Amino acid sequence: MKHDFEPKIVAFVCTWCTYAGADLAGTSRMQYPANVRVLKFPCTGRIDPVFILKAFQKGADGVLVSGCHPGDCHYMAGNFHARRRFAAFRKLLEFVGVDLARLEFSWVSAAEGGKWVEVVTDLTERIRTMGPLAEFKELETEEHWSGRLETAELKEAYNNI
Amino acid sequence: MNNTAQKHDATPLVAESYYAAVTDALRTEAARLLSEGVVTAVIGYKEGRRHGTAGPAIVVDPARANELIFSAACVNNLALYLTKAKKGVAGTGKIAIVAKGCDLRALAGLMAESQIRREDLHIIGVACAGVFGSGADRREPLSAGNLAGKCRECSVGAPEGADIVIGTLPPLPELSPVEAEELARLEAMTPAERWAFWKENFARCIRCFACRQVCPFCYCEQCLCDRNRPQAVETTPRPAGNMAWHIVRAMHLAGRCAGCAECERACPMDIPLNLLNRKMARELKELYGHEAGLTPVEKGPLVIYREDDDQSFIK
Amino acid sequence: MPKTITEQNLRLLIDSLIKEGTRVIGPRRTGTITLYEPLARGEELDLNELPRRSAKEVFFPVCENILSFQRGEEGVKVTDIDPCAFPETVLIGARPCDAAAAPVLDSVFSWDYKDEFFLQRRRKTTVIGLACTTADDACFCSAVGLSPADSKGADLFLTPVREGGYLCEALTDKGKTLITSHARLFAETSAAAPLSLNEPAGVKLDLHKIKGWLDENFESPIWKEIADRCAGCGSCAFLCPACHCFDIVDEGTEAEGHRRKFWDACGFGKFTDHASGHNPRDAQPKRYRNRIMHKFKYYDDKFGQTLCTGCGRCIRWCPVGIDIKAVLEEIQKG
Amino acid sequence: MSRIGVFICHCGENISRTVDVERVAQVTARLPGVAIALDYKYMCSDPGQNLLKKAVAEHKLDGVVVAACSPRMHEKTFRNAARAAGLNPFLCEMANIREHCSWVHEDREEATAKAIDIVKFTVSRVKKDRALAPITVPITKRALVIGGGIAGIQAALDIADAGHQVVLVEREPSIGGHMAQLSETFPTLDCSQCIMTPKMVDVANHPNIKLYTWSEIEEVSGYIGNFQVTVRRKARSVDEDKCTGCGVCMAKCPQKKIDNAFDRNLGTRPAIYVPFPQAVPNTPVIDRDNCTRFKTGKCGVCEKVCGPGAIDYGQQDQLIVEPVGAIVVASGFDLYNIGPKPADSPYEGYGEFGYGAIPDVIDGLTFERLASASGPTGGKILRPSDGKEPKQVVFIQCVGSRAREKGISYCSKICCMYTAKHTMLYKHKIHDGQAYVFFMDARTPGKNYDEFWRRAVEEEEAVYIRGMVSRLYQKGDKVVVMGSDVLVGVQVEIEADLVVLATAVQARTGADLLAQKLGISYDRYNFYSEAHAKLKPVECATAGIYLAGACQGPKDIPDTVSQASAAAAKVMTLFAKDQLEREPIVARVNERNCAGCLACKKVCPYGAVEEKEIRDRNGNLIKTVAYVNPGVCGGCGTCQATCPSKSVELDGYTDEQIMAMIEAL
Repeated sequence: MKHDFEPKIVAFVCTWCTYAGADLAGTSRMQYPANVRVLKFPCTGRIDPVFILKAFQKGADGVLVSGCHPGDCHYMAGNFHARRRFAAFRKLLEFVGVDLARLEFSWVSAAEGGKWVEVVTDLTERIRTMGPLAEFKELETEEHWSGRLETAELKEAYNNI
Repeated sequence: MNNTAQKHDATPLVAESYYAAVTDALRTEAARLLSEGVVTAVIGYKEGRRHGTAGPAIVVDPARANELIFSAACVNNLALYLTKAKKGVAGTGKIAIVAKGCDLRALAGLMAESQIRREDLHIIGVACAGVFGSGADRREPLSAGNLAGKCRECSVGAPEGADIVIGTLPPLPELSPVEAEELARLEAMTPAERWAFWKENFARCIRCFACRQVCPFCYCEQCLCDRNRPQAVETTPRPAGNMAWHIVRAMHLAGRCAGCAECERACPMDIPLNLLNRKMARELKELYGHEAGLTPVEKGPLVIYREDDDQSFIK
Repeated sequence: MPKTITEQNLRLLIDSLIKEGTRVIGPRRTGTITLYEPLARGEELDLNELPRRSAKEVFFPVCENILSFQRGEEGVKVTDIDPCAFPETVLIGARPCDAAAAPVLDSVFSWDYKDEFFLQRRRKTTVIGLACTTADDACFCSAVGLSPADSKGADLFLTPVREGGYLCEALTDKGKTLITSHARLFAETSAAAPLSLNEPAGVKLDLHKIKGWLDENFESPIWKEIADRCAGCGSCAFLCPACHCFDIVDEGTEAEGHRRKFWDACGFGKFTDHASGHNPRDAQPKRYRNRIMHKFKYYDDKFGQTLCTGCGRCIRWCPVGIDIKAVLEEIQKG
Repeated sequence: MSRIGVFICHCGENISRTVDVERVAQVTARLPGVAIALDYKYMCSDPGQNLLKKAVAEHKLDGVVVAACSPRMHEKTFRNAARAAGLNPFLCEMANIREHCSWVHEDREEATAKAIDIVKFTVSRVKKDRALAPITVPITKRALVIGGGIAGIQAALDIADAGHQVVLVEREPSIGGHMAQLSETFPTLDCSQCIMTPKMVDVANHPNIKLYTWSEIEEVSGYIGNFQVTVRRKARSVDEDKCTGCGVCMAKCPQKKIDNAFDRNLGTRPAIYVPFPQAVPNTPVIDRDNCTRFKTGKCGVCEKVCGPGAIDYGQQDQLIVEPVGAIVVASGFDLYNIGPKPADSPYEGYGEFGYGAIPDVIDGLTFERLASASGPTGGKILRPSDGKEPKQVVFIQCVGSRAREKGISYCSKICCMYTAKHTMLYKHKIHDGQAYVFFMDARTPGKNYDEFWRRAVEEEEAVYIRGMVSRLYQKGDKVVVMGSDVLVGVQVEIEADLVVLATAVQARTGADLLAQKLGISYDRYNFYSEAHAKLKPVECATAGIYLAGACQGPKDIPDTVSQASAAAAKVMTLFAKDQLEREPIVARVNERNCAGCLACKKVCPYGAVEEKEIRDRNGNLIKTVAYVNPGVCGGCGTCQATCPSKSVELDGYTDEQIMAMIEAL
């Protein structure tokens, strides 16, 4: 089925649980939307809020962060630290006006191929209905007024590149 | 300022004689500390050329202790001068520092982050009725009308844990919390409205980094935002980079910010930066019961965890 | 016969310029402050206070693209920005301290390398200056050889008159054209009484004497004394009408990006940081010294001009209360 | 400009069925920095790997992307191939276009587009990859065992038998621990002393074991393979080298009325003593708190009677530094305090059971001493108050355990079995006696355990009453037990001669302090935490430290011995190599930029971050920065995400690599 809008979704996942869970979804031949691009980290503890910000800036319409369930972290506590970090960061994003429906967090274990499919599918479908993340994309193209190119020729030249 | 408050806005919060007395005591203490060799330098305030202004002063000579003052114009958080960002300013040896209650919180935070040691400091606490707001009319004495926003909600007027506390404050009136009200106003907005609010504010940002440079906690030797390999945050003062910079700044200060609001005061573009810090402080208090205090807490809320921390936001 | 324009006609002038396709930039209230910004309507003009930032960004943007690149199937395509295409602009309401800075900057931007990004904007901009009635205790234009009534750098100069409205003095062809092409908005008068201007108080500076001292005192304990407390931000340089340092950076991804020119400040710790890790100005006093030297000695040595118009912005907004006027007075004392 | 090779696998048809691999090769070949992109049917096959190796040489590749299956499948394979071709293996990355693409998407166009994206961002990553060399750490092949109970003894003997030096540190004057106090052990009822003492003697005589009794751990520094352990040898006041263990001093000591803690204070001992006759070493220690000489300076009998002149009143505590490569923690357990709540205890206590106030209410370990042939009663079960044989004994289970309201919610695991054993021992010694047991459930998972319990109930006639006891009180010379039988639904009242409480096993008092010295983590009850509940049950999160016995949680003897041997095996595995080699995915500190806030140290789950002082050439301190010990770092990267200036970077997952991927999306 084709949709009007296919969002770009970036998933930051830990290698031990969620990446393996996504592998399991693969070996089990489960199907899910092809919108997600998975970046592998050793641990959710390694995932810096700046990466999420950067992903939004570089055109992601949705971001998923996923790792081991509490207590299952390969590194014992990385996901516990990540949990606090992201609890705080999402509040900050919300405060500057980012719709938190675009940012999903989940625990997906190596055994939860089905949950991976569900999380990715739900997020993709939700963002399909929300449409593109216009705010960051607009911001990327905006210039300070003093450096703005106002004339038609310049705009055209600019648009051509 | 709202009109109902206008009536007693101009009522002085403390008598001028209060500042004269504190200044005298401060000079005496500074001269004693320097001449007895207790400290090698005193970081305090001195008067500015213009009326109603003051700035940081580093005094090493007891004979110059009489340049020190304390007044409602002593806005700066001097903890800045003890950090790596201002390496070598105060020299070596034990340093005395003049600290208002709000500055003491920053000192406590810096101690917890291994940046300064209590035993290297002689803290001269000053009981403070508040300081002038930026852009406030300084021809009049300090009043509710020209008081800085942060001071309206101050709970640490009389510092604790200092080596000496100078001054005893008269009872101060309860003032409406304008910053908290502004925070509530923003929180009541839709995400789109908040985005518009910050976008407009950040659009003015010219990346002078005054907010960063005056922050006692921005003592990194290499700011993430000055790095170009990789470039985590665009260095150029365009709307995109500005938004990223202010988000990163707020995140890096979350759980560490002492609430001195120097960032907001220093901002020449009047961006309400302390709103971000206050928001994060409030969230961390609600989530983890953390509050910036007057005593060092070894581990801040974002370098510690509990196994049963809230995870209702995680699927 | 001198021309006048009423307050209302001044705003109509803006409206008709905009209608003609001219970009009009003037003081405008934004948030809690006033900035020079493009005006959408005449009524947006707000001349009540000195804008927080100077007018230099009309010629020297906070940030601008100078080229763009994109990697395509056939390799990398580079598109230069053509400065000739910059829009016709009228800058209205520039105070003497702002207007006077532009000709000073012409020297450096047209010296060995002709910076067309700056020069084209200068050529395409008509400056309507405004005599200043709002001096405060940070202002010191008259201490550096200007005055609230100085029309240097303006094509057309407005002086408020007691009856309301402004006396208009066309100083250049650009200014004259502006009047003649909108003649109906101007009136002729023989007896308009200019408002008394508020001359900044305080010690006059002897810039020659100051330069003399600077010539001799590259090494002096005064630099540490003044600038140890400098927090190292760029607010002084960024608010200054004459500071013109910039940096150039490539931003973007492997696939596409832009080369951008944007404001830099000598107060920043990284300003002269070398790739080797060595920094010749490794402490704030050295950086502050450079600021003073550049303004009152180097620029004078090279172009016979001073890089300061006494607007007082750096004094007003320095987070740690460094007062360039006080510093200069100190230097003047020797 | 990079020279990256992209190798796209069809995986038979597993990938090529849904992904247009030729198109992926065409598109990615044009990516900046890609020198060659080719596809092949089975990239992991020998011909496929040879293709890669050949291309590395021919095209002088400085990076390789293999677009195939999950890296969890074949990353090692291809990294080895890259190494064989002369490329650093860490410059080879996998793009997972099978599990994450061809197998989960049906639409060929979408899957192909996604595969191209995956290869694209992986290429961007490889360009920022750095060659990494494996990290090697030298290993000191000596082990420290903390605790000389059965766990420590077993671990020490196993390691020593494997030919490695062991330092065994015991806090008490003798090794033996709790097991030495037991009478007979379930489920076989063999005599504890009989199976224990030979092992103790083996320890004493083993050429590879250095035994420090009456000693404690003062400080631990270093890391896996390279610990420095400072042991405090408390002043024994007896020269171990001179003492022959003849025992004359103990016999002649005028101060004999000291409660014997080994016998649960049922008997007394002199001020110079060994805890029990079979003590190892058989060298007495002077209890300075109770010795007249030390209290008043007025005695000196032991010194006079000691033939070899071993008594040394002036002996001082000694600090000895022992370098070791691995540590086995076997510090054991304490019993729940059932008396009134001490001020400093987190637990409530059982004031309602009158322990301490009613002399004939005792705990299980005291019962062990009563039943022990070497105990204060010579193995006769006599009640403490008047020395009479108790004819009715009530045993109460789960005292402290599984009692959330008292502060402990866990099951102490051993009590069901030892109470069953107690009823049997009692029945064997007092044939006309009757044992009653109040219990919640009988938990008997273990080989021959349920059979043992059934024997107690069915053959030895112990009366098991399912229910709780609400109160105990003294009535004449009886102890009245008031409880309920929940199965029948009636109140039960028994006039007992003796009540035995099965008290909870809890962590040693001070276990947290030892953990802090060792840098290992512990749970809310102060039991030490294993690295993984299932797969790393004897390892600590801190590399090189292993757990054995009840310090990790309640355990019976068979489990304790198993775990001790497992810990020993882990130590031996470590010692099997001369150097520890590990994947170089570790964090490194940029000392120039580090501001020394030590947030990294605070979040590091491994305790791998240390403080390091940077000094100028004159020795003046410039600043203190963080240092990551590569031998200890686990490679999670939490430090880097926490560091505001990113002055600590995780090799293999640097910001540059990650940002490159995000930008390429």
